[in-house]
Amino acid sequence: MSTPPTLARRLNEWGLPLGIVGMVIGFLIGFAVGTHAIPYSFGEDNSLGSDPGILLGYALSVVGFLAGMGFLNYPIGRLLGAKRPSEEDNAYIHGESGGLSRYFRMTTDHKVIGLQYLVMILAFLFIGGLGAMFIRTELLTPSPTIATAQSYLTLVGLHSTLMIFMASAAIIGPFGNYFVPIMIGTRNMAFPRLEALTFWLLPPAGIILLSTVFLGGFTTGWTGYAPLADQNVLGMDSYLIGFALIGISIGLSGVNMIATILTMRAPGMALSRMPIFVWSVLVTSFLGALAAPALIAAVMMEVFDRSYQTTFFVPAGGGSPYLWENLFWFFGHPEVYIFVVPAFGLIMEMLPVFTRRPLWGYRVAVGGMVGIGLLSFVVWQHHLFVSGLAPSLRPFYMFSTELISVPTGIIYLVALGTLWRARTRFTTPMLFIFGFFFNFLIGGFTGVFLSDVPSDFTLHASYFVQAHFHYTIMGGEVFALMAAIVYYLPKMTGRTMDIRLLRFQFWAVFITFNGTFISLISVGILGMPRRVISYAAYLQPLNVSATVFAYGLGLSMTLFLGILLWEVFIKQRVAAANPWESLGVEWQVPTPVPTFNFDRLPVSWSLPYDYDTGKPAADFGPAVPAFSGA
Amino acid sequence: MRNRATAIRVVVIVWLVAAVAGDVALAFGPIPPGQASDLASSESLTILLLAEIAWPVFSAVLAALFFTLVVNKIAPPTAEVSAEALRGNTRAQTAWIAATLVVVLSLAVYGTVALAIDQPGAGISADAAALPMPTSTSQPLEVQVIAQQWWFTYRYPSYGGIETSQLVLPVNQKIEFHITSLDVVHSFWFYALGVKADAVPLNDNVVTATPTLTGTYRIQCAELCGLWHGNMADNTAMVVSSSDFAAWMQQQTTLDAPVMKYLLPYSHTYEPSPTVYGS
Amino acid sequence: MRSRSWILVGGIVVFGVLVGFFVTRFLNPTPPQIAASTTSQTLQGRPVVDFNLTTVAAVGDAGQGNGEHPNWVGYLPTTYLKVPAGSVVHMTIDQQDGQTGLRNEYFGLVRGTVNDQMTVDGKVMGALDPSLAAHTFTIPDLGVSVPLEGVADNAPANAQIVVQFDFVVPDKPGLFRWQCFVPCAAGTLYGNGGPMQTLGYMAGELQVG
Amino acid sequence: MSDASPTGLTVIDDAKGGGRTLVFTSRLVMAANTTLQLSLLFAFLYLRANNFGGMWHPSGIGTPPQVLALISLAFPLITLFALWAVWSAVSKARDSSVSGLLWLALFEAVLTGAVRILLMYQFNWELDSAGTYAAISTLWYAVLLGEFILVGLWLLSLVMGHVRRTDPLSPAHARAILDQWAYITGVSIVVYLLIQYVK
Repeated sequence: MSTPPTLARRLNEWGLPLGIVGMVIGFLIGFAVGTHAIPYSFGEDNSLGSDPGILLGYALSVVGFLAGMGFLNYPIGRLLGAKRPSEEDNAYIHGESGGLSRYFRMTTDHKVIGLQYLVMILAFLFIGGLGAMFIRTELLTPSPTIATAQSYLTLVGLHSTLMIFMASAAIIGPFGNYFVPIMIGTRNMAFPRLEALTFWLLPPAGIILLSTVFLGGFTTGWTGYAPLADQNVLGMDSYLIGFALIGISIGLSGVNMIATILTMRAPGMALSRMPIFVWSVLVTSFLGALAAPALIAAVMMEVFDRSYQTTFFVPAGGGSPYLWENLFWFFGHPEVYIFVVPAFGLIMEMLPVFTRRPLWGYRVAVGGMVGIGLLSFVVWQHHLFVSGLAPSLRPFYMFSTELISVPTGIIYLVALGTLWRARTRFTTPMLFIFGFFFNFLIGGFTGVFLSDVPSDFTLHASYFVQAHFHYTIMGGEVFALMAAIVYYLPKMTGRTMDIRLLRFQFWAVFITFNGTFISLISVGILGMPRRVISYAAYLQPLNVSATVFAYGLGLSMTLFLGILLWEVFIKQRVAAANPWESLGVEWQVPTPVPTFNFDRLPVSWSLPYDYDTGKPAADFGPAVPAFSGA
Repeated sequence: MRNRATAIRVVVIVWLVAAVAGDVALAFGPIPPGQASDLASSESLTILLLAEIAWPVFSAVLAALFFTLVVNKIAPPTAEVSAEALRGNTRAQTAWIAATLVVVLSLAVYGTVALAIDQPGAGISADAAALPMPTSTSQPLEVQVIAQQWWFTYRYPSYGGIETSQLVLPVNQKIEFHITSLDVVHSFWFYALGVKADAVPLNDNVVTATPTLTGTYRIQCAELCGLWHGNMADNTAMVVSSSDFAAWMQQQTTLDAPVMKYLLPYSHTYEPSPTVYGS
Repeated sequence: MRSRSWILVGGIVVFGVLVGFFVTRFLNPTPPQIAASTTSQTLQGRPVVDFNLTTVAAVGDAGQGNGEHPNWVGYLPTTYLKVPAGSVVHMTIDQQDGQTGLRNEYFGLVRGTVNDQMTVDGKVMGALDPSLAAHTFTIPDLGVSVPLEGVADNAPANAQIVVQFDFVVPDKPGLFRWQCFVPCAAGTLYGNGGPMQTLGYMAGELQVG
Repeated sequence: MSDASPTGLTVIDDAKGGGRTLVFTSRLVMAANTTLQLSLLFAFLYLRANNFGGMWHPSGIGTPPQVLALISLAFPLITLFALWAVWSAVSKARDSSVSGLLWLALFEAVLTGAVRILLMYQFNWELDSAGTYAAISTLWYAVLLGEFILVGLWLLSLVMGHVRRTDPLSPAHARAILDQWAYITGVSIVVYLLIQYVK
């Protein structure tokens, strides 16, 4: 049906530029109102502007961006009681018209959103990695060289915060959005516009965070400890608003995913037949939906402190730094499992394909992930072991923290059981999976040293901690991300990047990564605190080795990106329909996946891991009645 | 299947050798943070113990991964391969979970006991008054650490509340650090003594340690506290004999004479000024 | 195909420009550095070099502060100082700011200078009443700390207090931070944000050698 | 976007309200909201219990006027009742009374918002010396105001859709908004008790 495009559609075509215009307008309005309408401001002797002005400007800039993207058309229509969008409009918004332009506007197609996520994640990863290169260059010498004490802290804060943005969506964003609906056999997410919103909150968040450079930067790192945050210049506001946006995005996508998974599964898709990856996304979504609001509450308090001069975190004014530390880490610790649990799921999803046999201990694997999710809510105070807060509680948090290694160990048991006596296909993704297990093992064992209070008194807040969470996030999640990109690229783009060079790239990134962070583990044990620009001279050799390896790491990560771009945009080799001979539903649908995923209903019979019988997970039932737009 | 059995045997033997060798090496290697105080020695003992437990488990998992991945014949990526379908094994799972649980529980118990024995960072102190001058080395000498943006200063209530910018401690004398801050959150890290405690404004964080080795050590701030966090370090902290300590204290008293009349009376916490916002 | 590669190249170029801006304008802005003026006299067998700094309540009023924060308190002309290694620095500070008072009274003590003393309007002093202090000139790593008396509130408009002191810098070249320990940043929490945490106002670097 | 469901369930997207996904999701949102409210509750109790520097509730800082606070509870309670009536009517397909009740609910919701704005301004904006009781009260009232506004906008959209017959109210929608309104009304009652009596 070729109806002439309505005005709304024409505007929607230009969503991205309009959004940027709206962002600028919104910022100017908010800045003017906040600066002049609000009686006075904290740090008013700052000629760049006042905190209320900046904060309100950022908030309205997000609104303006979304309005320009066309997110407000639908709600305003509802408010006016207008007619619901026609089937054509819905199909159009869904990206039915096809074409590359879908990827640059608001669309409700979960597959398009998945790819948008992938691009955004890789952009964040690249920019954050560049920051890491600057940091390592600075740390070549014990005293400031390429940065000043001031810009270095902002550099560290930008690197860490941007990487947290990246990591909190790295797996669940691209692969969760793209494959969960297909895996559970539905044609769409429960709330497609909400899903689009959760993605389109990321670009403003990134821009707002980076704009701190023009406001003097912020010196608190990604933890934003108060009252230092109260003391910071305007750049702090970028951190607060950016982080709040990420928190909102995590929470909303969590709610959306849970609703989709629990209420929209295909016939026969009992919970006990859900692919393990869907289970991991479910657990992660619960973590996100239930933990992110704590962050939002903390950020609101900080915003009040900075704009209305309340004293939530100012001791002499009745507040307490511990309040921020508790609220932040109550979000912060589930957050780190938001990073890794989807990685576990993806790894266990891929293992059976390459070992050609069922997942060993499916139920216990699910139990393990659920256990991680539950435990992660009662461990947050292990970040406060040396803070002097509630010493009598430390044994409990030490115990609960160490308890998490049990469900985590289960994941390894399942992996070993699946690999046991199998004749493994050593494909490129399998290499990255191997790297994941090696790195995450080190990450886990370094964690034990930190969870034990007496040893934590030496290792806390040192580079040992920094290396520990880089082993879990970079060595764990990002390795899983790379494996998943290689594994799913044929389905997502119809292209393959599986070339011999990639195996060299794996070994390069594996060796340089471990070289870097083993050096940093030693630096931490020898007593180098985090986030310092000047350090004791005797630590220089290890820092130099870390930097040299880090350069190699940066180069090899860039190589991965280069191979990806080259293969997808320039070389464009068409991939096989099911190159890994997987039995999963996502590989049974044609490539490219139809706009509405299925034109015949999938009916699930079993877990998609029956490689002994070779029986696919789902049959395809009768054809779906045709509908407009499809 | 004979070669498989031999392979298993080889891997197990290799792992045993690696585990034992590693543990022995650990036992003889230097373990941070060293032996400069009772607290530091107990921490390095904990670290050693954890490492001794962690290394064999770590290498065992690695050996198993290596075995399953490599020793099994690796199939080419396209080969039509099949293996018997194992869907799980309750006994193996139960055993694994039980084993990990036991390890975790014993670790937690050990940590709790160690915590109970040498109270590292006993947290906020109850009493407001300063300790009396110790009459024996087993009684603690109170030393206050005042963190401010961006320098540590120290007060000795037993010596008329004198304030110095250098930390000097008598050896073999039990020290009770009282750590507080005048503005934002800092963290006082005396690496060699194994002392690390956050300095929080209007909050008195107590750590007890007995230095056992004389020498010059490094002190630094371990919590991000603003512009000069990286420079908030001092290489001149010293642990000296009690006679040298007395001499140093004498010298400081004369140096501080002009300012003594201005210092606030000693207290465990100090109001930051200005109290809140504004000039 | 070709168009795509051009898009790629264009993107890389734009990104490179942005990164260049970040590095040159933000990461390492290379501020103006003033060198000590050498003199003929010597002290303790070391060459004496002169410095003359001014502290003002708002750098903009003096018309010399960098444009970004004209109404911040600060040292003028700049806080990036350079002295030859192993010399004696003869520092003269024209203190034009009002009295704020020290947070930690201990910094009322003069330390690390020659004879542990300073000269205030000709009077030799070993310590200052903390409540009179407007700023301090403190180089922690050299143990140098000098409190600067503020002009009284009822003093005439352009009144100033001249503080003079000598201190010895090490023979080894190096970079030393120096700062003020008076909570003098109006309107910020604990008077310790803004200019206190921004290089070029109340925080600086002393380049030796 | 299609009427035909590939899953055997009714497709629920935000363009087709109703069905168990909607009700289920609105309860999920309540769960997430609960974390937010518990964080604020934690802050309230923590700051009150420690009373740092005696600055929890310094003398001279009052409490919001009792009358205003009670009115701010009465309005949402009336709305709640109206919504309950709407739900029972819709689920029993007695559509006659629905429009009137919806208008009533909307009217009261608007009044609620107005009163709550007043309530939020009970402490002057010079909060740096007003202690943390004033701070948490202001923040909590602001949060509640925001949530009342959001749910109120949703209610407005339902009313408009219903009275303009473009989108007659479905039982699921009636139930979902009833749940939401009941939840935040309950929260605001708890907050009222805390701020007026626990102090």
